Amino acid sequence: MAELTEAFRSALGLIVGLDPDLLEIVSLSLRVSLVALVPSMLLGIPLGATVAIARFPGRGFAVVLLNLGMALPPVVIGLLVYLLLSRSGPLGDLSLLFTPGALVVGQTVLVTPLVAALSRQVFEDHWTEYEETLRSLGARGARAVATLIFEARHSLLTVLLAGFGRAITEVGVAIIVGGNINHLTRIMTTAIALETSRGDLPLALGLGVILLALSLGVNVLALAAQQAVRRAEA
Amino acid sequence: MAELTEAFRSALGLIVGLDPDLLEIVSLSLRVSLVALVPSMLLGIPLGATVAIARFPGRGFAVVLLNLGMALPPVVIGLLVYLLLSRSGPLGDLSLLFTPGALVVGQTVLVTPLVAALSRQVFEDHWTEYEETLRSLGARGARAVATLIFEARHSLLTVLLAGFGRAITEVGVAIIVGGNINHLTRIMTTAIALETSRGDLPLALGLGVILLALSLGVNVLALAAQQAVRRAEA
Amino acid sequence: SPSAEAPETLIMASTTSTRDSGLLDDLLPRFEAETGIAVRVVAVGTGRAIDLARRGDADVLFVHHRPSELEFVAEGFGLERLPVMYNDFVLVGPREDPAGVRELGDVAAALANVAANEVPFFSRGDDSGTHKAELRLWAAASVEPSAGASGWYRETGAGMGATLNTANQTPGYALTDRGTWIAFRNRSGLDLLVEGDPLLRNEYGVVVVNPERHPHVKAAAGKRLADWLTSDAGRAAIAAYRVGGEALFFPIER
Amino acid sequence: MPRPEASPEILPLRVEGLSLTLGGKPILRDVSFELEAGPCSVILGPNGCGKSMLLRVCHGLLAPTELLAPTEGRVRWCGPGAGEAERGQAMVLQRPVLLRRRVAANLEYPLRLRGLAPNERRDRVAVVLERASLEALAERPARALSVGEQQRVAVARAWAVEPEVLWLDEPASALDPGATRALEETIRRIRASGTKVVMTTHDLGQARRLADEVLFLHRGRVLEKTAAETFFEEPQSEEGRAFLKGELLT
Amino acid sequence: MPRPEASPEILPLRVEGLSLTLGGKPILRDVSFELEAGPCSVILGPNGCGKSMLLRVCHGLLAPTELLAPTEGRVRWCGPGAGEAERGQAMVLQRPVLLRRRVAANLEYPLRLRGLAPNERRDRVAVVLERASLEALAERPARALSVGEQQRVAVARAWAVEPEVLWLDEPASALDPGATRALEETIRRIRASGTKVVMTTHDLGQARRLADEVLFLHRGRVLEKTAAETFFEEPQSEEGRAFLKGELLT
Ligand SMILES: Nc1ncnc2c1ncn2[C@@H]1O[C@H](COP(=O)(O)OP(=O)(O)OP(=O)(O)O)[C@@H](O)[C@H]1O
Ligand SMILES: Nc1ncnc2c1ncn2[C@@H]1O[C@H](COP(=O)(O)OP(=O)(O)OP(=O)(O)O)[C@@H](O)[C@H]1O
Ligand SMILES: [Mg+2]
Ligand SMILES: [Mg+2]
Repeated sequence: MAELTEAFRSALGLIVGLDPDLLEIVSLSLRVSLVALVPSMLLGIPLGATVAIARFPGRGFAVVLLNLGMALPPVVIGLLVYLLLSRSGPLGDLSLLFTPGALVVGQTVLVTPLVAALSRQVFEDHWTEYEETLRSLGARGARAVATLIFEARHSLLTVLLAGFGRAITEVGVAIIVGGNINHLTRIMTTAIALETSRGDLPLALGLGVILLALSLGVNVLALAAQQAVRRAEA
Repeated sequence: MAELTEAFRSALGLIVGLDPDLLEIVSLSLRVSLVALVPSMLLGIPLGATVAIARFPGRGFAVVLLNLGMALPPVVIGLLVYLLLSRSGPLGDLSLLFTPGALVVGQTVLVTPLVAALSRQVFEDHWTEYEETLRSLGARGARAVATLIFEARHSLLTVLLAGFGRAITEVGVAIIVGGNINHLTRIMTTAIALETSRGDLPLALGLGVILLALSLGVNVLALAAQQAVRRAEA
Repeated sequence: SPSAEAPETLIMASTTSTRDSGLLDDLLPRFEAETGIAVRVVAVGTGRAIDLARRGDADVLFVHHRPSELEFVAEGFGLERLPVMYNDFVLVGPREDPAGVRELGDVAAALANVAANEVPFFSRGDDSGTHKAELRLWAAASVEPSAGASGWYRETGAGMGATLNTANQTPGYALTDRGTWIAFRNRSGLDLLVEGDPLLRNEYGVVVVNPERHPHVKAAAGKRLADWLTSDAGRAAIAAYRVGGEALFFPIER
Repeated sequence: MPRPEASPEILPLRVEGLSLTLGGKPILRDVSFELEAGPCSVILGPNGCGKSMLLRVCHGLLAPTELLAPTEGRVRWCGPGAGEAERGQAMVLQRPVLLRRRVAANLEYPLRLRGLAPNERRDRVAVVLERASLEALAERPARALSVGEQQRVAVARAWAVEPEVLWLDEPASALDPGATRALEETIRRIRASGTKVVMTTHDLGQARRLADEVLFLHRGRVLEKTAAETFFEEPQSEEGRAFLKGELLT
Repeated sequence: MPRPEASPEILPLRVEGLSLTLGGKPILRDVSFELEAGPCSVILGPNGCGKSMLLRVCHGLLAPTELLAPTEGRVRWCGPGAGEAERGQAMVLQRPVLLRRRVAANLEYPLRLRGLAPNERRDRVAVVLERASLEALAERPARALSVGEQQRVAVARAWAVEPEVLWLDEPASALDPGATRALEETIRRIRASGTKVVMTTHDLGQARRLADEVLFLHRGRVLEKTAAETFFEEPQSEEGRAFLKGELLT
């Protein structure tokens, strides 16, 4: 597998050379995925918590639906968002299609169900412990959800990292709604797909290595932040 | 968005017509992803449990690596598996490339890190409760892991469903190592990608609807099984 | 965000072959330098590219399947189809050439040989311009290939690059446009076997999307692009574009 | 703290024909009694007789399987998993759960839920910390306290809201002798101030010291509900006698 | 059950200069003592004085921050999170954790870990269920038991392996009077059979009934280690006296 050596060499070359195109792509990837994580969290975590906590008829079905959200194919999400943002679609007037904004929308739609489904399980595990106490103290509805989010904060970090991982590695949605336009909507994964289709496997792998390094950086930062919070709390 | 109506109509048409090509694709998708889930579980869950339980130097780093596994881009995994299985690659003699076997290998490599990372969090949450008891009772190593898997079995279901979701919706790996060859390695997601590139969005969406229905079936079955076990235990 | 964009930007729906060959990266900056109009390329399959233009998500269509382009104009979605350039398709296959088609020169005969020997042939099977041209060539060879699980005729349902990757691995034959072939980097086991047959001509046309269908379309700027591509300057740039010393595309005389 | 307007009067709490079944197993069977404002009621009974479940139902954490119609509406519960307990009540669970924050923040939490202003909360927390002798622990993370310390915080948290009814499920089970004495003193003071205390304990000495009336539970049934003196002098039931002698097994 | 060959002798357990710091807070400070086979040692002290942590360190669940060299190796711990406690020991935690399975399976679990054959296990579980009067609960899911019932199961589970040393952290805190009496009886029998019992309790009556010797802990220091009689008659320390009178607060 001489390609691997070559891949690392080309990755290194790109990094050392501080290729401006590469920097542009890397920074766009990072910005889009981190920005998309915000609405995904703000929507997904309360949704997961609500389904975990609330008891209502058809709750089992809601759990199934939430889990099903994890099985939404990116290509299908991409198509739906495309139809939404297309000039002839309901949000066509926003002119978002083939812009970074479309990437953010697409990744948000992709990541929110994952965050909701995974956080539901985290909340359910914590709820068994907290339910009686919170109800007895009089915490209901949004208040109970907020408390549970705070109590489960360390476990939720993994959920967020899973969401970030899904966003940053995603390619189907990005190609359909972003269009992989050079200098505008080209991100790491679509660039990798492009090099793959060009048959330049070492370069594709090299970009993959850089993407991994990027994710590594985000993960290390997140874990360091968690450790710092833990220490401050102890 | 008249396409949505048309998409449902075309999905219905395909289902009602019991299109043999469709049946072939659906059954291959399901078989590949369910088969790939087995090694992913057998590898990912013990791995996640070990990192959650064991205390060793560099454990924090192992956690980061595990989380990083969730940020492995499918295209990169696809390329690596491709290089591995390619005729000039180390496993070339198996002649697996562009066969359903390659799909299973690719999805396994894709899903195992996700299962490992998510189950690590599940185990860590449970371990805070069980650690002292299990250590006091004398459960160490594999034994402690096995016990913890059993104790956390209900929470692990969500992890498995996340793994299944990632496998069944994945397209990047499948195209690279499977080749989307008609009647051989064409699965739901690659078929959807194909219809998309043909510009037949309603058909692509229709296939997406069928894929979702498939996942719904798997999710409902899994939840029903869980309920049955819960009832039997109570 | 849209407000931050330069006022003059065009979206061009095109095929992967033009992008992957690097031609557009060479042409469009020249156009921008001359006119101040930036062009953003969305490179997808021909079918998808036409669908994009049909919905008004692109201002200009630049693909290589003449009948579809004409139909697009006939339906009122496009203003006018201008022929821009051509290159050719080539038949590539295993270096060992088990079907013995090397230097046959006659693509129909070559395909007939492939079918007769039942050597794997990889079709894109995605209704792309290349796929449609391939079907046309099979018809010329009087072969009706059908895809079966174990058959020699295999539809990859993927882009040109992916199809070439597959052909390189298996190995097998495939039809590709010359641009993609020359730019393709992973062809260790493949050779160019048949070229030069007039049947293999591959023509590219440009169509500006009709602003009567989609009022937001930047038809004036699109028109300038179409005109530039078919102007002397544009044709000179196309003719001058080389990869590894080889010309990939040839401008069509007006 | 003025009681919130919305808080309905809880007492007297009349329970009639209450049954509770969990997992197909009858836990409480046709229980009827009335709790009046005033006396400290102590629920006694062997392990597993249903004391904790009875407190949960009365507090509103569990819905009874059956409850005779005429008194429905007096016991307010919210169905399993839904809603919250009635305002004007507070409970200390047998295994208290503290929130992952400092002790002072744990005490502040229910006050915030009841809408007290920040400075009111601060003042009240200071008072509660002092009353419960928890000043030294105020800034400690609550989850890293010893079991007994956690129990003391839980009692203080329940008490902080000045409830009309205070349900205490073995509140002294992890307390040292000094803390137990202080808690008993507190309970006496609470009762004197008009708060109704309903508690369980396995410490018969403590029961004697605190109880005004005793509910004796056995296998999910209330076998006796009498004045404390009567119960400790001459229990009415065979089981009550055996229980007092420490002879009742099961 | 024959003791496994590999099990080293634990007693006498000599601890010298043991200190424990958690989260920057000194929990145990320069503790030294020796536990011999035979007498039942009861650790007394107010909430938060470090009883549970001392038991954990001795049992091997927590690594001490410091331990004087000469005796190192006598206390065998495994570092936080690593390894398991020594064979030949068993402990009942102050808040016992049962496994999500039936009561009988909970009792069987440590036996399986010790490699007993299935029929041996079955026989021993039957014996333990009977000794602990838990037959009626054998098939119940352990997590759905009352707190007291769970504590009884935890004690039975620890006892099932017939340890050389049994560490009990307030084993009767949730037990009813009858169960408490039965547990005390059992502890006396265990001690007679040669098992070393080291326990904590907040019930001074219980301490008097069971203790042969008392370790009195205060703020992480062992202030007294004397024969039980001496401690209860005339405690050596000011704090001990206050504690016995229920006057020691903190
Ligand atoms: N993880 C921790 N970090 C910091 N301090 C801790 C931690 N765990 C326990 N402590 C403190 O250590 C001290 C001793 O705790 P321990 O549980 O041993 O007390 P104890 O004597 O058993 O009390 P109790 O009678 O309440 O059971 C307490 O003050 C407690 O707050
Ligand atoms: N979820 C459940 N499913 C089935 N049975 C349960 C469940 N929870 C509790 N029980 C049973 O209900 C009975 C009463 O439990 P409860 O906790 O009220 O007992 P208790 O009187 O408080 O005992 P203790 O003195 O041990 O605290 C017990 O036999 C217990 O095993
Ligand atoms: Mg109870
Ligand atoms: Mg303790």
